[in-house]
Amino acid sequence: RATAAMAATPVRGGHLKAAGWSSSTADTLDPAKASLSTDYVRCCSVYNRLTFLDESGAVVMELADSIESSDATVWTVKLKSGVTFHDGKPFTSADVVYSMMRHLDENTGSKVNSIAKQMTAITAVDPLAVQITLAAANADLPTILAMHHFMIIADGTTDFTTANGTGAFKIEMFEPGVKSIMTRNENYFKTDAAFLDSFEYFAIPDETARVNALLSGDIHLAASIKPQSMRLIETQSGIDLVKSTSGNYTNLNMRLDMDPGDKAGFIEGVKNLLNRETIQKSVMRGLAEVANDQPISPMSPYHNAELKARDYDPEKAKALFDKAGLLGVSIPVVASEAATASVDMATVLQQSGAEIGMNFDIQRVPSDGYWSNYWLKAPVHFGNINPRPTPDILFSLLYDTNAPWNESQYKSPKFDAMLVEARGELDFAKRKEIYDEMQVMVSNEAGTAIPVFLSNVDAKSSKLQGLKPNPLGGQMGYAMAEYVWLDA
Amino acid sequence: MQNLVEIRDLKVQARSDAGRRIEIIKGVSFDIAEGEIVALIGESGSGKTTIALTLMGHTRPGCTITGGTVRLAGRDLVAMPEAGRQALRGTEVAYVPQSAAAAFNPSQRLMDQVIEVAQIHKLMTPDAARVKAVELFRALALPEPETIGQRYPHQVSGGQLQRLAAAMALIGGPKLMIFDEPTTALDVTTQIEVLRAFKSVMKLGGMGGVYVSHDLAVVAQIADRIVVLKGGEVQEEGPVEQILHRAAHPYTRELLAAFEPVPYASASRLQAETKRPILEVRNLVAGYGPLGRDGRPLKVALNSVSCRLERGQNLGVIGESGSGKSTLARAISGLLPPVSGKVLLDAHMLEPEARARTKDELRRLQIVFQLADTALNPQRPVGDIVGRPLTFYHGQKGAAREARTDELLDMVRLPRAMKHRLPGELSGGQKQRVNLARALAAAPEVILCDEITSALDTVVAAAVIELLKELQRELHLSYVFISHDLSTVQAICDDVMVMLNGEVVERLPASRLQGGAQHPYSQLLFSSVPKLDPNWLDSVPPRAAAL
Amino acid sequence: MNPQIVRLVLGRLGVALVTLLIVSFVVFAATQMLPGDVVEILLGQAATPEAVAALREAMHLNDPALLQYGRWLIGLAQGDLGMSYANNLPVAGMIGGRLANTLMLAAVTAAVAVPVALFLGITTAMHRGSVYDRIVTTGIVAVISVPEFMIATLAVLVFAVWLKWLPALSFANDVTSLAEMLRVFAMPVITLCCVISAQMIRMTRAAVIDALTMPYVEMALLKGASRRRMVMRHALPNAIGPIVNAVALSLSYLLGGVIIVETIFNYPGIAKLMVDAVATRDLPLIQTCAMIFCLGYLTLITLADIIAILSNPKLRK
Amino acid sequence: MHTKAFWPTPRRLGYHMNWVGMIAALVVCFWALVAVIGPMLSPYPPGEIVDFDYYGPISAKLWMGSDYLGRDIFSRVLMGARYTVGISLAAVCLACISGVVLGMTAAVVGGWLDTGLSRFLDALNSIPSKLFGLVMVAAIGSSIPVLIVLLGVIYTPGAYRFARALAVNINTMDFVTVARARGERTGYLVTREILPNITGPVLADLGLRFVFIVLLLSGLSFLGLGVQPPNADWGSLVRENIGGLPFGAPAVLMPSLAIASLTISVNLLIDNLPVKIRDRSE
Ligand SMILES: Nc1ncnc2c1ncn2[C@@H]1O[C@H](COP(=O)(O)OP(=O)(O)OP(=O)(O)O)[C@@H](O)[C@H]1O
Ligand SMILES: Nc1ncnc2c1ncn2[C@@H]1O[C@H](COP(=O)(O)OP(=O)(O)OP(=O)(O)O)[C@@H](O)[C@H]1O
Ligand SMILES: [Mg+2]
Ligand SMILES: [Mg+2]
Repeated sequence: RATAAMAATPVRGGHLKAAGWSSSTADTLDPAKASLSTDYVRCCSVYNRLTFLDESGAVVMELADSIESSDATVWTVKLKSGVTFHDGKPFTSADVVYSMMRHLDENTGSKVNSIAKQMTAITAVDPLAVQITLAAANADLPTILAMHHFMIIADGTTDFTTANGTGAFKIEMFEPGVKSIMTRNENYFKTDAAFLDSFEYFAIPDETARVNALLSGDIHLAASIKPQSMRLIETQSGIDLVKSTSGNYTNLNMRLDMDPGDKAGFIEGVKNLLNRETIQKSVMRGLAEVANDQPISPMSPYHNAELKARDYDPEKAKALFDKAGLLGVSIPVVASEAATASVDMATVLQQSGAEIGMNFDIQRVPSDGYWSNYWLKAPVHFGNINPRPTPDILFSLLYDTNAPWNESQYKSPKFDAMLVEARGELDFAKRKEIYDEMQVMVSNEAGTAIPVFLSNVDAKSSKLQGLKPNPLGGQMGYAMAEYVWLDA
Repeated sequence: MQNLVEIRDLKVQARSDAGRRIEIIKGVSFDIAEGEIVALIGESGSGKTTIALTLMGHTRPGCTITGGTVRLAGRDLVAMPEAGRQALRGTEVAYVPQSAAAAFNPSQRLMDQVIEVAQIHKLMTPDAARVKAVELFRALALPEPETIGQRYPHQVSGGQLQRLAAAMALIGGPKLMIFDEPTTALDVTTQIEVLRAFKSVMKLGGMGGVYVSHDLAVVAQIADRIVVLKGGEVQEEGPVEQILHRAAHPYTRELLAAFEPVPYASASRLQAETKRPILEVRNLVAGYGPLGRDGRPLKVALNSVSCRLERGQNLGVIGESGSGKSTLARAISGLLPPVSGKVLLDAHMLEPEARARTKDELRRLQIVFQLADTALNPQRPVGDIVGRPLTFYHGQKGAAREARTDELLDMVRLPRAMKHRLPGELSGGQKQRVNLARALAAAPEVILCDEITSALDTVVAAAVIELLKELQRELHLSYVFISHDLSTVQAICDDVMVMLNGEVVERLPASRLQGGAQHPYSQLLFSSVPKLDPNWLDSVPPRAAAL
Repeated sequence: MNPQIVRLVLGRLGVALVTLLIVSFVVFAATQMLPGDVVEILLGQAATPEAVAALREAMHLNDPALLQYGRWLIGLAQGDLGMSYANNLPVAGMIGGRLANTLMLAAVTAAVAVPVALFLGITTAMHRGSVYDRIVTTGIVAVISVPEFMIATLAVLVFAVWLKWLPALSFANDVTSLAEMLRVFAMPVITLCCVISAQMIRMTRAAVIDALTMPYVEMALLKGASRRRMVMRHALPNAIGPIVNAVALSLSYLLGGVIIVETIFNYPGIAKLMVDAVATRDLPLIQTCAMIFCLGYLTLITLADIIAILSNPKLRK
Repeated sequence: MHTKAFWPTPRRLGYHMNWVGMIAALVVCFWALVAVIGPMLSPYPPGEIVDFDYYGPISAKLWMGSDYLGRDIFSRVLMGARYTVGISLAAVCLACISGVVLGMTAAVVGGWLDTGLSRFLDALNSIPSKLFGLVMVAAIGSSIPVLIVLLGVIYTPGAYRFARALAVNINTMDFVTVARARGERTGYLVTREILPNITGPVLADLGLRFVFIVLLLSGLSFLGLGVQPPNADWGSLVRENIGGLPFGAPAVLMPSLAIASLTISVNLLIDNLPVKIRDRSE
């Protein structure tokens, strides 16, 4: 269509206002500490990574020119030349070494410390080359380096009240918990990017308010819209939706080391009792894909398509609970607004339970403090996991015996060994085979019930162009700032 | 010729609590000639104030004029629209309220309030009004007439305020002045000065006036004619001389009778006097506020007061407002612990604080307060109020308590059925009887009566005094009788003690009150009591010191 | 100045100070009860026990609570509000701008709500029992009865989404002119006015009606004063005490009570800051915010008391 | 004189209430009844998803339409009555009883007790209620007893202030002085002499406080602290369905109407409380 073709030509200029859903006084410009989506969006607009993932999930070089290794253990990263930081300093290997080493320092408080630990040595070979040595072979390093936390900051930076990056935008104003305003970096090394004159980002935690702000024209983009708001948005002209199913999921965690998760049959019973279809249709209004208790999404090339979703089978569940001696026992289930749709999912489970004489006692707790006080701690609780680029990252973060976020305390030496094996395997087919089996293991053995993969929906004004879905999450994997433009 | 005021067949209705309409003024007619002062007299609730207010075309909320005419200088106030009445108020007819203290806005200077009438009706410039006000202050014998207007209402005395209220009424140059019990709240010593001031300005201005009061003696001094009211109807009307000396109506006679003190024969005079007093007070010092460095309170209200009360006798305490009479009663009863001095009951020393006294000591000494309205818990039925001391002191319950309560109500001449009423449903006199019955329930030996008749009208007060006397005979009580009204004290006491500024200035037997007083203040007090003689006011020598 | 007034005013200030001290204790105790370890939040789940222990030591979290309270109190007295746990910035700096925003919103709201409420309160008292009075009093009851998030959302829908007259957000728009400011503040102010003026109107009306029953008002009527004069000159000056008290109580709501309005209009005020601080268990920030609210409340109440004292002619010289 | 029982006859003692008050009383009674028996009448369990449509309209099957998940709003409103009315009532009773008892005691005893209590409760009062609720729920978790106690504590200082001011006035009355002179103890003074004289205003205050508690409860629901799902108070119902507001979905209107009708009725009931009438002028 003609209009689509015309619209596809980027236009320079304009001031973009976009709203995410969470921000706090802990907002930061330190990529190592970034933990909220607003942090990622902000950091993506001011910093660059060595690599990034495009909409198909393929690794694309950004600050790196190439990343190569013969054995997947020692990697050589060649850097782009002629890139400068906002303050004019040229980008060199020292910056990369500094940025990477920070994650290994306990005092930095890096969120990816556990992943970074596999890098045993990071050395500058010459001003435009860095060598990274891993403890064990890992073919995924280029993908790992695409994670938001591994953004490159200038060597020696300690002050993060403002940001000195190589990115498309410069920080003009940053107030934690309030908003940030970025202006275009005229010296940006990518020439066909950074169309906006300036970019303003903040969070509107209240979903209704976020939608209303978009409808009233106060903002151009409202990220992460609830399925229930779609009906309103679809009636409005000039508003588009960008959906992406990216592997984000809300899961029910039943700790295997605690009552009632330690009773044989309970976990399997719950997995059978979860009415995935109702959750997909009623709770998510179709903006979800039914999942089968394992974290690798259908978007991933490693997804095990053989593994079909469990059917809703209350009779079987009832038998299992009965065997476990839990029928009629009140089981507390902790849910919170903090974990997307968890309260509603809990309600669905509770209702199914009520029909077979199972008593799930929902404990909705405030979203603030949820992740530190309840997640990983309560015997039965909900979690919410953001998309990760590789199965390796997912499994090592969530299912390895020593995983920092081992939600159900799943401990399997066989699984751990397979994880290491797959990591060093450079052959895709062989790797997929291992991951396929691991997915079956997790689905059957771990205490994590994953009912559906959630689709993320960003609502935007049709003036805003260039926004595409990305496997790393909404808002183009949070990196939209440099790719989008505003139609006049 | 036309009268200044002509009231014809005036009817006023009020709405009762239940929404029922009741007629409170039932067809009243009378006239006031130019320059004449007419007194409205009658018991409480007889409709005096209501009639006075209709002369301004005003009724209290809930009341409406339902019939008749009120003509002021030929114009009918009833038929007139509200705007017309507004124009008349303050200019043609002005009002001096019963309690000037309540009628002055506490947050405005006196001068501003006095000249407000002139401003509202644009009678003169503010400066001219101020000049006129100062003239009036002078005419009303107010001290510092030039500057008194700069003060706030709380900074002048009650008597001065009452005269300022008159100035406020006079400034508009009205043809008719209405005085609604303007001296009832004042001390006798102050009352005489105020009356004198009113009389002189009225004579000077040649205005007509309505003077509302329940005190015949006061009315006799100032009025030309008297209208006697009862139950919203005119009972009798006539010139002062005629009403005073040839009253025809029985109610008027009752009023006159209540005025004459009944000679008192002590119940115990005849018996052999015991040497041991039932109550003795020695060098009592008490007051209010924090204790100072010298161990005395900030405001000393009783300064070394001593007195004694023989068994079966009555002690009167008299003095002007603020002289410490109530404080004495509170100190004796332990409600206000004295800082020094002793209280002995039957030669036995009492603890200063009521809380520290034994139940029996508390029982033997009871106190009855002036305002029956506040002395009775409005939410509890009479039976409970009277029965509580029975349970508390004597442990009586159930039928025994009921029976005793009935006896007590009989004793104070109340129908037994009153048991089920709440205090709000009783008249003032009835309330005071309940108040008394409660004290009697304790079976006391001494009762401290603090102004128990002051709030009652004369006829009712006389009945209560009679009741007290009877009870004394039956129950061998002793009373400490506090009052500012000389005739009541005379009617019941054996001995009288005169107080001034927290000190006892004189003690003397009641029989020697007339002419026996030595202290100048006592003399002033006794001579200030109005007599039923219309010429009395002019015969008393003016005395500036009372101000 | 009358020494009695000075004594009374000083007394009120003293009382406020004592209350503030008690408040500080209550606030400290309440925040100590919050579960969740700050250090774990700071260092993340993956932190080693040694690192946690070291940080705890460095932050004096192992000291007895009373010692921590004393240290905090002394810091407060010296104007040292401490460092935020969440991002290691000085608390004073984080609060500064937010406090200004809150005060700004409060000031604009007060400037609108107080005159309107006083006007309605006084006029309804003047025409007590009239149709006007009934409409206003019933309207007030209706307005009090609607949850404020409902009022706010409805206002946004009508004025921002459908009519597009006003912006849906208050802060996302830069204020350059007075007209712009009015537009931006309009909706939060409307919502807050609905919330706070109802109580003010009720109290003002009651106070004026009460004053109207005083004998000196009847006296003014008997002097021939008009109804307006009776209310304005005689009733109102004597009702100042209860009215300022009601106003102060209502205005105190504008500091901490506006959390819902701040959330819906995305207005970066101090109430939202405190909610964020609770979420991140940022104790110094929570404590400071709470103290600011209490200080604001006490200031308003004490001010009202002092005005009442000053307006009492019995105490004026 | 015959011994006829002197119970006041209706002509002398009665209660008068105007029609506004009467309608308000009816509505309040209606909701109270619903709170008690409502859940028994509800056609569906409050948590069951009965319809695949959301924000559905009123229909024969769903009397008040469906909510954002397709649950029956009618059942949920019936269920919510129990929480809104129950929690608010319990909290308001708690606040008023403790506030009034403390207030009266402080007024009668005076001295240090009075000063101490007044300062402490003033301090509590100065903390904004929603934020206080937020911190406390974060600290001790949310459950119905916690909510009741929390709301009670939040509104105790107000009730205390109010009751104390009234009691101080009554305390200066002569009948209290008489009781003191008689030697009565504080307990008697408080319960028999003071309490009966302040019940009227205290009841009026209780009603107003009830409204504020209903609203605070819905405010807390807004902040995500409230009743546990699948149950919800009316405030939470409004909150969770607020997305239906643009379509005027019954899911959001019905609970709003329920709140408004309850609070307005309580207010009107207080303003038109029956007056006890004894015709004194006979
Ligand atoms: N607003 C009202 N509603 C009902 N009854 C009223 C009202 N005002 C006055 N009354 C009644 O009207 C009667 C006359 O009252 P009024 O005040 O004129 O009496 P008064 O003679 O001035 O008495 P006092 O000597 O006590 O001042 C009384 O019985 C009183 O109870
Ligand atoms: N509670 C109080 N605090 C401070 N001063 C008081 C208090 N009560 C009374 N006074 C003062 O103590 C003095 C004596 O008061 P008291 O009540 O004993 O007088 P009284 O003779 O009974 O007067 P009245 O005839 O007006 O009843 C007065 O000057 C009064 O102002
Ligand atoms: Mg009268
Ligand atoms: Mg006295």
